Amino acid sequence: MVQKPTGPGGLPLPRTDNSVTWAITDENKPVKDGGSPEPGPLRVFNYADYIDPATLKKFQKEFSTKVEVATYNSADEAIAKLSSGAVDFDLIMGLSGSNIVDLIAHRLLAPLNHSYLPNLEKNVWAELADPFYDRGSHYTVPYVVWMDGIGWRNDKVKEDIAGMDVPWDIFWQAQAYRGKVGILDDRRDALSMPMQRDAMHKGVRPDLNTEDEDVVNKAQADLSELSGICNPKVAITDYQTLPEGKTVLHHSWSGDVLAAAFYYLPEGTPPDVLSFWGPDENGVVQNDFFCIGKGTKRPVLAHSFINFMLDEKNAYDNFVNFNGYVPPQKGIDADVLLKQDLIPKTLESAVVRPDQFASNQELLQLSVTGQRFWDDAWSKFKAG
Amino acid sequence: MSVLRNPWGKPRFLAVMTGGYIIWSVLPVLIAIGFAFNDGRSRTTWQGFSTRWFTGETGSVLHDPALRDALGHTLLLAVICVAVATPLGVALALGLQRWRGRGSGTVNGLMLLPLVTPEIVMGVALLLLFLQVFGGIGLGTDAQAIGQITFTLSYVVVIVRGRLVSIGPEFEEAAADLGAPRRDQFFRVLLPLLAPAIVASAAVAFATSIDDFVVTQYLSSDASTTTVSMLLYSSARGAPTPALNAIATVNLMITLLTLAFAYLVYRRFAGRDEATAVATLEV
Amino acid sequence: MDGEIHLEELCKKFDDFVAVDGIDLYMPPGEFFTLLGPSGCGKTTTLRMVAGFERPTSGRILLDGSDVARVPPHQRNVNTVFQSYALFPHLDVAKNVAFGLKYHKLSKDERAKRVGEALELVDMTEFARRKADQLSGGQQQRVALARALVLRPRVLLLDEPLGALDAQLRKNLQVELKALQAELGITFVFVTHDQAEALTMSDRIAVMNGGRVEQAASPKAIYEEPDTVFVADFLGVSNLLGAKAMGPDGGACAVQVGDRTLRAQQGATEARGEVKVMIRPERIVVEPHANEGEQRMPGMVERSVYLGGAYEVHIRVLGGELLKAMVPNDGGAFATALEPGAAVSLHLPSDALRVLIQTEPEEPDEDAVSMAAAEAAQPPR
Amino acid sequence: MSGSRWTWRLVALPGVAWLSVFFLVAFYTVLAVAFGNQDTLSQPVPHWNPLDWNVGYVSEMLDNFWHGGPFWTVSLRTIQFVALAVLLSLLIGYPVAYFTAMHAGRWKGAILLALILPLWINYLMRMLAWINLLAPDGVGSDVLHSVGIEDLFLSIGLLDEPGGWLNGQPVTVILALLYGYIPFFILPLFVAIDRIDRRQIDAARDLGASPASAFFRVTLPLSWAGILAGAVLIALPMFGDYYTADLVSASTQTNMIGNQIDEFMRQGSEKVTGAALTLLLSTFLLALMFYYLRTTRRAGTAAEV
Repeated sequence: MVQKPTGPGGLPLPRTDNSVTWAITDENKPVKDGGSPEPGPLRVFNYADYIDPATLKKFQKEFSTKVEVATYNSADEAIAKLSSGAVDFDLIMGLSGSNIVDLIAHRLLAPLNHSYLPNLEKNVWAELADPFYDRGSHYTVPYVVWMDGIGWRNDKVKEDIAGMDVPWDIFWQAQAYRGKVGILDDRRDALSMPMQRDAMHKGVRPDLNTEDEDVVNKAQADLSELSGICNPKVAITDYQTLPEGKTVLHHSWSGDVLAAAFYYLPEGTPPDVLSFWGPDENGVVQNDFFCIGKGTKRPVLAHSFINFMLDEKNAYDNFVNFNGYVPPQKGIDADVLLKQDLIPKTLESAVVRPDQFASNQELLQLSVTGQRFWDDAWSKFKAG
Repeated sequence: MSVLRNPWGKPRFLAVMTGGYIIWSVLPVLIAIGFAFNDGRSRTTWQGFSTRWFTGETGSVLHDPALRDALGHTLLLAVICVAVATPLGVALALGLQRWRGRGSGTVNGLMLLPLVTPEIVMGVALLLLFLQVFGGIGLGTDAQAIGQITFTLSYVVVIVRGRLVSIGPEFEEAAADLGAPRRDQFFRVLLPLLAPAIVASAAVAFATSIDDFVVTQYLSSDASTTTVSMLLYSSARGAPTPALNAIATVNLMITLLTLAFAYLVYRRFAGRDEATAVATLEV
Repeated sequence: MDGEIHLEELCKKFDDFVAVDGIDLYMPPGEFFTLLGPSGCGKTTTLRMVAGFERPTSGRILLDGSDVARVPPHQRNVNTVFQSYALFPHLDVAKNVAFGLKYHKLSKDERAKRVGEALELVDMTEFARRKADQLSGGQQQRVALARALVLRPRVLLLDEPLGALDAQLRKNLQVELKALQAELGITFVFVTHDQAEALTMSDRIAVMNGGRVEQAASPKAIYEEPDTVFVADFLGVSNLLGAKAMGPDGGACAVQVGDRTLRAQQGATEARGEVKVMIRPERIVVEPHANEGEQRMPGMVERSVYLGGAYEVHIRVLGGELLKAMVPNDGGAFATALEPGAAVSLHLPSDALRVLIQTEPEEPDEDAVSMAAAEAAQPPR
Repeated sequence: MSGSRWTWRLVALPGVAWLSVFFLVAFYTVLAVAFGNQDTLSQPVPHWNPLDWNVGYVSEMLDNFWHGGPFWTVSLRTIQFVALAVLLSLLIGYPVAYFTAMHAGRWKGAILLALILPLWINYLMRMLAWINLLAPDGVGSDVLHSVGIEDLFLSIGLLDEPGGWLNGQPVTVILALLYGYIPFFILPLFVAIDRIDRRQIDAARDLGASPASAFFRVTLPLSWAGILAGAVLIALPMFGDYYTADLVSASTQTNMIGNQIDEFMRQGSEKVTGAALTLLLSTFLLALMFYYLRTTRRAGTAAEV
């Protein structure tokens, strides 16, 4: 049997072929059944601009409580702050499978009591109601899913990107769009992009959680090559810069491009100038989850919030009115949205399908050594 | 004879250059202020005058919770910073001025160091301090206030000491000579004489706190500890609305009013030259 | 009588620098007592010790018999008029004057009355509501005086209070200040580096140098009967000649200057060996070259400076020393004939010649010397 | 003045204690972290005792420098950017300071006010102003286009494409640094020039110097301390700047040393590397500072900062 690399604190690293059940220990037990929601305020830690204020308002009204949302700008920042012990929240949202081992290792989470979460089984995609990174959903419940792809302005970029053999190649042919190209400011997403490109050329399935230093360095070299070709910005503000035309070609999260169409388009710009392409297989998909902070004093209220967000109507409203990231709900897919004329055809592929989710890969937590390869490569790329 | 002294040819060239420089340095800000009053969403195309980004129903400084809270937090930090840094700095200035002999030189150097330390170095040092040593304080408002106090303290000391030097010891001696005990020498004479400098240093501390970015950002914990500067930084790269210009404008007005007030107080009591010296102190 | 000061073995060191080097002084009550000396001589430090601003390193300060050396300034019944006046800029004139009265148990009316009297005394009543920085230098000086006097001190200390004023105002105030002291009858201790001022105002002068008192006596005695070379040199223009004393000679001292032997009746007539002989320029009589004989020396005019009422004539005598003599401008032809190169004879009357034993182990520092020289350049009044 | 010497030390104590804890101890924490280690959760484990110091991370970084690794690239770029920005500050700032001090006449007060004003405008707001102006449809872009500067920059390769000022151009970052910091350069320079006794220049002219030679032999040397003070004053914070490059460019081609530190410290999980880099930057700046102090002291003109 091959020795599997371990992650922070010697914990196992979940993979699709190595699912993990996180133990519920005696010293950290889920809240008892049958409680009623505690008085607020509910203190939530979330990505900036990642939940619809109207949804929040509705929850506050329904539960006659207050919600205080604190935000972070990157998962690294959130983990750093949470693990420092300097901050403390009832509910944490926006983190993903690539953070789960950190969260468990630092003992930041309280286990869930599913009796408060009837919507989980009722509405959520089956594979995410019992995900491999947290079997039995002991600690996490999915919020939204997305994939990495290419967002572009089809009024400015003339190439038929979706029709290319290897659409990722567009970045290496983007001389014409120099200065108006963006790469996601996230080491894992950014470095996995040239890995996917390589694999697509070779027709193989890449390991996007590789710990092979050579593969990581090759990806860095490819990415650095872009500097000379199109001098990309390294940013996660594509949901603002694409609609404004400040960038025309962006390595994007699918949700950001939908958000751009829903919310950020300047007056007079039609939504169908935005296009998105994402791979059907061997690309990056990810999902965020809700979890409950270990130190919470309002566990029932926090569960209530999760269940509220898993309600189909609430999830849908939050998705189309603001967020743009697809909730993994059985009742929501691209066809529904197209029919309701909510999104243009050009953005159809930004709505992640369950089959896509299954055949792409999640970016997952690496071992400490593996992480260092990626960190070093990233700092080298960032140094220009 | 001034023409003869001038090696650049006619001073007219210098005058044009100076005028050009001033336009270059101030005009962009004036334009940015102007766009705070734009009726449309654009920050580059003028669409008519409006105060909607200041007081409008949605997305304005007054009604957008993110903007309003950022402004509120900025002011909160500034008030804490002034309330702590001023008395602490005044005491340190007095102590340093009177404490002759061993140790005072070292302390003086220590006091000046924050003035020449790049902010990122201070930000990193304080961040690590609060993560590794003072986990109990943690990041957030307390840490931000402490960080700001640490470097505004030096400004207070420099201003108050400058005034102390120009006052000299003879007023206290005169008070003592006339029978005033220690306490009265301080409260009836020295403190009133120092008052303009204390007001000025408080204003400088206030303005410095309001405009601080790096240390405040490094020591922030979450959105509730976002200041106007942080908001400007995180939004400027994207596609913000003129509300961002509006909040920057409000910020600027608060700073300038504070400083103008301090300048007038100082000038009234301590003369124009010293007042100008204080106004340029950020150098 | 109140206001009597004894300084005993008073010393003050600042780190390694000895500012006041064990002085003994008696300042009688009700007198105008002046501490005179070049800058850095220790006079201000002495005054500040009396006021209480400096703590003596050793020695005693007896104020009416009790040692106050360790008493803080606000508990001493002495008050000071500062060199820069130190009027409180945030208070008006009346409040400045009333400042110290707060520490005396007085009714409000009494307090107002005392302030009124004090302002009247210095003729500043009409300026009561002015801020200190709206006053001229002379007015500030008066207010500072009123502020100190209103407390009815036993001793008033004045630290060069006229230093910042122009010459004319200064002269007027000298007279006023002296009159005021006479009227009040309290002890004034006055510090100055201006010998003319000291001579004009004082009842008694202590000349200080290098942290020590060189001589303490009446102005007349100080000027006419200096004990030391320094005092002689510091007060007015003096001619000091190196000489060899050969012992008493019938109430006088025979001194050899160059190849001449002169008789000197003043000073240390008992002395033998190396001494200085001093004579004031106005006591030298310049005579035609032909005059020879007792107490006379030949010389040659090097310069003649027209001073209006007199000529100051610089004459090089045999042996190389340069003497200054005053020749009255009496309209006669002799005075005008004293051009460079003219040969003359100097008459040095024996009752004007003073023998001084050179005691100073060290020369005063250069600044002090040049300052003293500058002061000395003014003829005494 | 009387009073025990301990009284004043006591009065100074709270301030001294504050600075000791939040400046000295904070800085020592950087040392302890940089010479410390990481736990299995990638969190720093500071080594407080200097005897236990682990030089691994620092030496790794130095190694990276010597062998032309990314830190070398970034440092070199940072030095270039700062040097150019300081040089441009001098070229623009000297005539302005000189005019204000020597020739402004009755306008002096007003000009001085205009020179001081930017010091008190939020730095980020001033950057925000330029971002708006330099956007492809911004007023600044139009002006630069119509006065031909855009063409000039395009032709010498400082700009990639018309209107592309915000496309990640090094020149934009340098100009933004210049814009951001030049007021801090001009003021000390103004003070230095203003302090020059005009009679000294008159004397030089009287002794036969031409206007130019009077300037180069008298005025310039006398303002040298001000130039140096201003240069140090803006160079120090520029070396730690990360926000300017990030705001006006965000390209990897313009990242400065501050961006690397920010990346490690605030974004990423490599705090130990970040601390080591901070330490190296501080050491470099401290050396710069000492060099400056030595130069000015030798010149007998310890500039007031």
